[in-house]
Amino acid sequence: MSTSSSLVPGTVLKKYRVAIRDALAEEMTRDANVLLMGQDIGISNGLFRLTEGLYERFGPERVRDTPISETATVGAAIGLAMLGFRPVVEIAFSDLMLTCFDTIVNQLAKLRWMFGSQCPPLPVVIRALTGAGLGVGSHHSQSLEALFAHMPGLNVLTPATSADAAGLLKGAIRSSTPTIFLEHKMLLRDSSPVTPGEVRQPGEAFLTRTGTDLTLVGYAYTAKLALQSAVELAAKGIAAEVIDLRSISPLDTDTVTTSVLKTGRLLVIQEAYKPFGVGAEVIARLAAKNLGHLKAPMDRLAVPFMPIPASKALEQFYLPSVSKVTQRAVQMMAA
Amino acid sequence: MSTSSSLVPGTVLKKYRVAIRDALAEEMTRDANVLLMGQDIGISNGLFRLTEGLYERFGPERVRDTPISETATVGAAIGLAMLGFRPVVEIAFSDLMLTCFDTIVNQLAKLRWMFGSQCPPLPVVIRALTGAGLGVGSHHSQSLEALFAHMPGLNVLTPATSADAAGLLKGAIRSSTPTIFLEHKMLLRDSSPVTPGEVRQPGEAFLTRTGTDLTLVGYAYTAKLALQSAVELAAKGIAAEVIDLRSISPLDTDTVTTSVLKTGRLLVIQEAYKPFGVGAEVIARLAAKNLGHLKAPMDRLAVPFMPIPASKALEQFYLPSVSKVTQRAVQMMAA
Amino acid sequence: MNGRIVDLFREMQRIRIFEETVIRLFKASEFSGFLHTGIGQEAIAVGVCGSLQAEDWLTATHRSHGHLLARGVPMHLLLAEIYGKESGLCEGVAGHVHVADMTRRIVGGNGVLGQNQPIATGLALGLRLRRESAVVVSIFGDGTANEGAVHEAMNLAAIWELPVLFVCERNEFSELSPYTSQFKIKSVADRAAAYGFEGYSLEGTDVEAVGELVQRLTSKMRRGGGPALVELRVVRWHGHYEGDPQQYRDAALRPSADPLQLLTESHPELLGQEVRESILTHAREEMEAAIRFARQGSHLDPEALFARAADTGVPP
Amino acid sequence: MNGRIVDLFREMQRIRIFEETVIRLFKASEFSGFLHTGIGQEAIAVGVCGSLQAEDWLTATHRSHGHLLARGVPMHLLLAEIYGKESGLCEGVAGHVHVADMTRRIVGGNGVLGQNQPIATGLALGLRLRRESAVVVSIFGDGTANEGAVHEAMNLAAIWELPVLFVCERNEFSELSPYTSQFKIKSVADRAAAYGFEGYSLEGTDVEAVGELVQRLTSKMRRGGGPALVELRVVRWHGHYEGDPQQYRDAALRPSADPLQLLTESHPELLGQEVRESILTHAREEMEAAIRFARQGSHLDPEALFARAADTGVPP
Ligand SMILES: Cc1ncc(C[n+]2csc(CCOP(=O)(O)OP(=O)(O)O)c2C)c(N)n1
Ligand SMILES: Cc1ncc(C[n+]2csc(CCOP(=O)(O)OP(=O)(O)O)c2C)c(N)n1
Ligand SMILES: [Mg+2]
Ligand SMILES: [Mg+2]
Repeated sequence: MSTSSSLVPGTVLKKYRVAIRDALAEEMTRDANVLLMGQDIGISNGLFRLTEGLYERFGPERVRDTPISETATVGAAIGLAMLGFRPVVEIAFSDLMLTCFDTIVNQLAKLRWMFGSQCPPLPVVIRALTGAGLGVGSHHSQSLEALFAHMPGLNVLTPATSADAAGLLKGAIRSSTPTIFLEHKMLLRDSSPVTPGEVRQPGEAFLTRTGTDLTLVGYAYTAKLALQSAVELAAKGIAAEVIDLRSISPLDTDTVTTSVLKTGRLLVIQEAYKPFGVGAEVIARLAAKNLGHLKAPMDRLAVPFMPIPASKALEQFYLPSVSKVTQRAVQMMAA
Repeated sequence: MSTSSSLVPGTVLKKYRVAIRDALAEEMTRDANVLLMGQDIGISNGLFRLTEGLYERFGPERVRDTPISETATVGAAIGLAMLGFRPVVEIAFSDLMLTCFDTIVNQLAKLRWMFGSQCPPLPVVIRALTGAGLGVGSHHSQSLEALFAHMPGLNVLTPATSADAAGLLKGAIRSSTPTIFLEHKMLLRDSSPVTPGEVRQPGEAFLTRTGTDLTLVGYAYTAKLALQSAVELAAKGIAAEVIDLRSISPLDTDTVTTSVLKTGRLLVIQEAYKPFGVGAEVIARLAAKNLGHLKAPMDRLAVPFMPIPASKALEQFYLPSVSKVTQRAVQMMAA
Repeated sequence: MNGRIVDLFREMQRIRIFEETVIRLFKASEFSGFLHTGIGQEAIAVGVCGSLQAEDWLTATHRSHGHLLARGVPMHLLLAEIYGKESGLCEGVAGHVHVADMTRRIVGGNGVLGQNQPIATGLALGLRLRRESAVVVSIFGDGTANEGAVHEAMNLAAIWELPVLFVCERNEFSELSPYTSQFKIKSVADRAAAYGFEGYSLEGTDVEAVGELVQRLTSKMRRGGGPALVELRVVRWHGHYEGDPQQYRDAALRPSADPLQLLTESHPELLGQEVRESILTHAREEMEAAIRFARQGSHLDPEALFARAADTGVPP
Repeated sequence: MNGRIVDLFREMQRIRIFEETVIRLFKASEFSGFLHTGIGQEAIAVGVCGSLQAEDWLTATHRSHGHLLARGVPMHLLLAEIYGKESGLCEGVAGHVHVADMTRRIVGGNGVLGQNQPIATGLALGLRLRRESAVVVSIFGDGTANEGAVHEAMNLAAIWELPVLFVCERNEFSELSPYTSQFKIKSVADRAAAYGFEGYSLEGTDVEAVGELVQRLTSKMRRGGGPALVELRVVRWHGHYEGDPQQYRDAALRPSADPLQLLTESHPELLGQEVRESILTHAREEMEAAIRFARQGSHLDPEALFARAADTGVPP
């Protein structure tokens, strides 16, 4: 998430949006079985321009516009995968994945397990825009990763940087596990360094800042918030360690455990609804370990348990923010 | 869950299945706005005979067969509720609710919040059969309460006894909050006492057995397992306290906290997939409190993270059982 | 009857002014979010909604300003909602895409395409169970017709013989894709026969013809008839959302005729310049007042969201 | 040609014996779960599946024994799956409702009605992208036609001109409800026109007629044609599941004619008593061997489930 101009050699600065587009292009070039499907992703480049230029480059057979039929689209991707294709489906808002939820979690996620090895892997990737911040209300702003991560058979990825957007997407396309790939709307224009060609595997959290006083855990947009809050906290003399989960399923809590053993304090920040969410799972996993005495109870910062209001002012009130993270961290230090 | 014949005066022994049917009948008699909708619930009495006799009693307008169109059915229930009706929808297998998941969690759960007080309450109850044990495989056996409980705007209830099946269902029908009411297939024939006419509210866990050594938390079928295990444990000299959550949203963790403060050990038992499930939420809530030193890490017993196998032998291996609970409890005591 | 023509013109003019103005305000960043307008599609809104009775129900779309205004919603309440203000129809909580006015029996837009059609069938069933003669009009775009939910709703309406008029606002685009990429059939009205009711297809620029058809079909329903489907054909004037570069747009597909001009041409005697100017002036005045109202209002006290949640049964 | 008639009879007889036998075994509690049989519907299974090529794909239903057997699945592998044994097609993990045999290009049943039709369109798209001339046959029950997923799939197949033959196995019941409670239209085949392809309705008891129609339609598809829909009409012989008391059943709705008897009557010269008895004996022998095989097999080692999960990419 750094916008520093002192780039590590061999890396290039890229917008998150462009990193995704380029990763798609690279995988399509590498493997003729990769193809894209989604509403208006062809000549129109997608609602958020995430497939810009790909239609011209790869043509209508591999960059395929679909009608407003999410169930049929994801189902068709399953059929294609059965024949050896690697379909990448774009759904412009992750909220809309609930219209084809059965197809994702009962079909895509389960069929190979049910049929056994007679069925090839079903390497479908479903890319969807996640998160709030645009003032577009309750049906276009949700963070639904926990719904997918609760169900077996899917990887669920939530990149916060361009490198993860590119690397994890490439990994997902090559993986034999179906993947839900959630791209945060408010990160699309962020620039950060990418190592061209790099492929990243799911299931590894990333320590984005070291510290000794408390551990802040985020993912997607809240990974950015956590890092920004750590800067504020440093100014207050609090050394926060920050972890970007990156992958919600599989979920790497070892990295979190190591950190909390050091800091003795854990705050998980999520933009999603709090109950049964990522924070709950992280904390339950840590609670099951013998972590000894913690300096403060492990806790979660999330949105109020209600839908997302459309009004920009209300949305800002509703969402986690740097200052809310900082405030809560300060409270935890005082506890 | 007791089948004891020494009934408390004023209670009657009823099968869980019959308790549900009778509660429906009572509410329909009390309030002409209550009506039932679902596949084959009319003259056929429902696939599990849960509406037996209601069609003859209340006629086709109030006991309405629907086509195989779950989305339209739940959507229609929303429209009816907008006009003041109190529709109770039956979906024979909770797994199939994923075909109308958007309608439930984006529409039913949210619309009144989005529109505000100009919109009347939408007191739709969706009853669905939950749980495994019949050997009917990955698409007809899941426990999906966490998916609904993660989303704001719904009560999610999981009765384990006839009294809760009846009382909570009556409460749900009268409530202004939409409710997901999950009836466990393996409890349908269990008989236990019911106080006629009793209405129960969501959000209260129930202490079903007192003990001092460890707290077993279950709900629906696992509440029964926990109680049975407590008997086994007592024979081994371990005094387990048992809590039946009954309500997953709202979730009463105060009762659990009080118990764990006493016992120092917590095991949450769920038939659902483990990550992001009920155990995670219960433990995360307790972890956020200052419970002091626990005698053992709080933990969860759930199914392996994979779909449910059809073969009866594999299903038994897969599911939680009394002996698995007992074994884990013994381990926790030794830890 | 003559008054009716002037009324139709007035309502279309109100919508036109409203859409032109919100576009300008949006460009000036007076509010955020997406903006979908129905500019050029005024004859559908007015022809359909103008033919309804107060006791009828309407489900609208994500492009619903026209539907709401034509059903009698004052501009200021709608605009305040778009501005996200407490004084808006839904106190700024629902927003532009989902705005509803249930006091006027408008279920409103829906952020999830296709989800309003099942709700419409439930409303219609409820009306029948209450032995009321009101009807439900359920509007959806051409692209939305391919959602599974629409299919299920149409079949339900058919088998239960419910008074639902399904209105397909066919503007030749589904977001950024043309009709021909979404359909093999010539007309969405051909879908009706798949359920056993009647389908009609009509130019959506002739407000009188639209109104007459809707009148005829709804009065059959009021007497106990079942559903019908009407496709109303226009060609979208602007982009899917305001700001849409529309590079996908085939230049040969010209925006459809201006319904205000068409009505003026058919009734020059009733819609002389003076009449039109007076209507325009009134519309502008309503609009100006609406802008003042919307700007002036404040946002809902965020704490009130919790009260709303408790009130609407969202558990803590 | 003459051989073909005998083949058709033989395949139907295999299915009949299989269904009769599993019903008996189910009543004897040899296996658990639900049991849906297609007894009486053999002409659909054999007419449709018998007309396919090895390279074609099939998606079946929750009532799929006939479909699988007619596509060449040996009885013992299917029965072992129903018994939940490791030697079954899916090692007992999928079970009766979901059984698949992808080595024979059968995606199998699906526990969620309507979900196989979208998958069928994807298979068909893949075949076209690979420039193969194979086709996909996607069978579903009449009740299933009202799922939204089926609608979306049919439209997708239409607009992309995919080689999918949608086969509606109309047996007059959707679980415990009659066709008339689910449809206002006379024939499910009427749905085809809603997407822009052709629909056909035919008695599902005449195996030769079914086969001829399927042959004709699939050969058009092999040459680049788009989808078609065929409704095949029978009347369910047994309950929805074995043990169904069927108190809902209108006594006037008699089970449809026996397709084995019909074929025998049309070809007495080819299907004399001796021929039929020999076929029956062979079918019984295959069945007996299948029972021994299924009984003898053991359950998958439960620990192998974890290996399966890892292998199929289910994360831990
Ligand atoms: C289920 C669903 N899929 C996709 C979208 C994104 N989306 C919003 S409007 C729109 C286009 C709708 O086209 P149409 O129904 O023709 O209505 P129009 O915009 O032309 O009025 C799309 C695809 C959505 N909101 N919901
Ligand atoms: C989405 C969904 N809804 C409901 C069910 C329950 N169910 C299983 S089979 C069946 C009846 C299907 O009827 P039809 O499609 O006519 O097939 P048939 O059983 O007659 O062969 C139903 C309702 C299901 N499995 N999936
Ligand atoms: Mg359109
Ligand atoms: Mg049927």
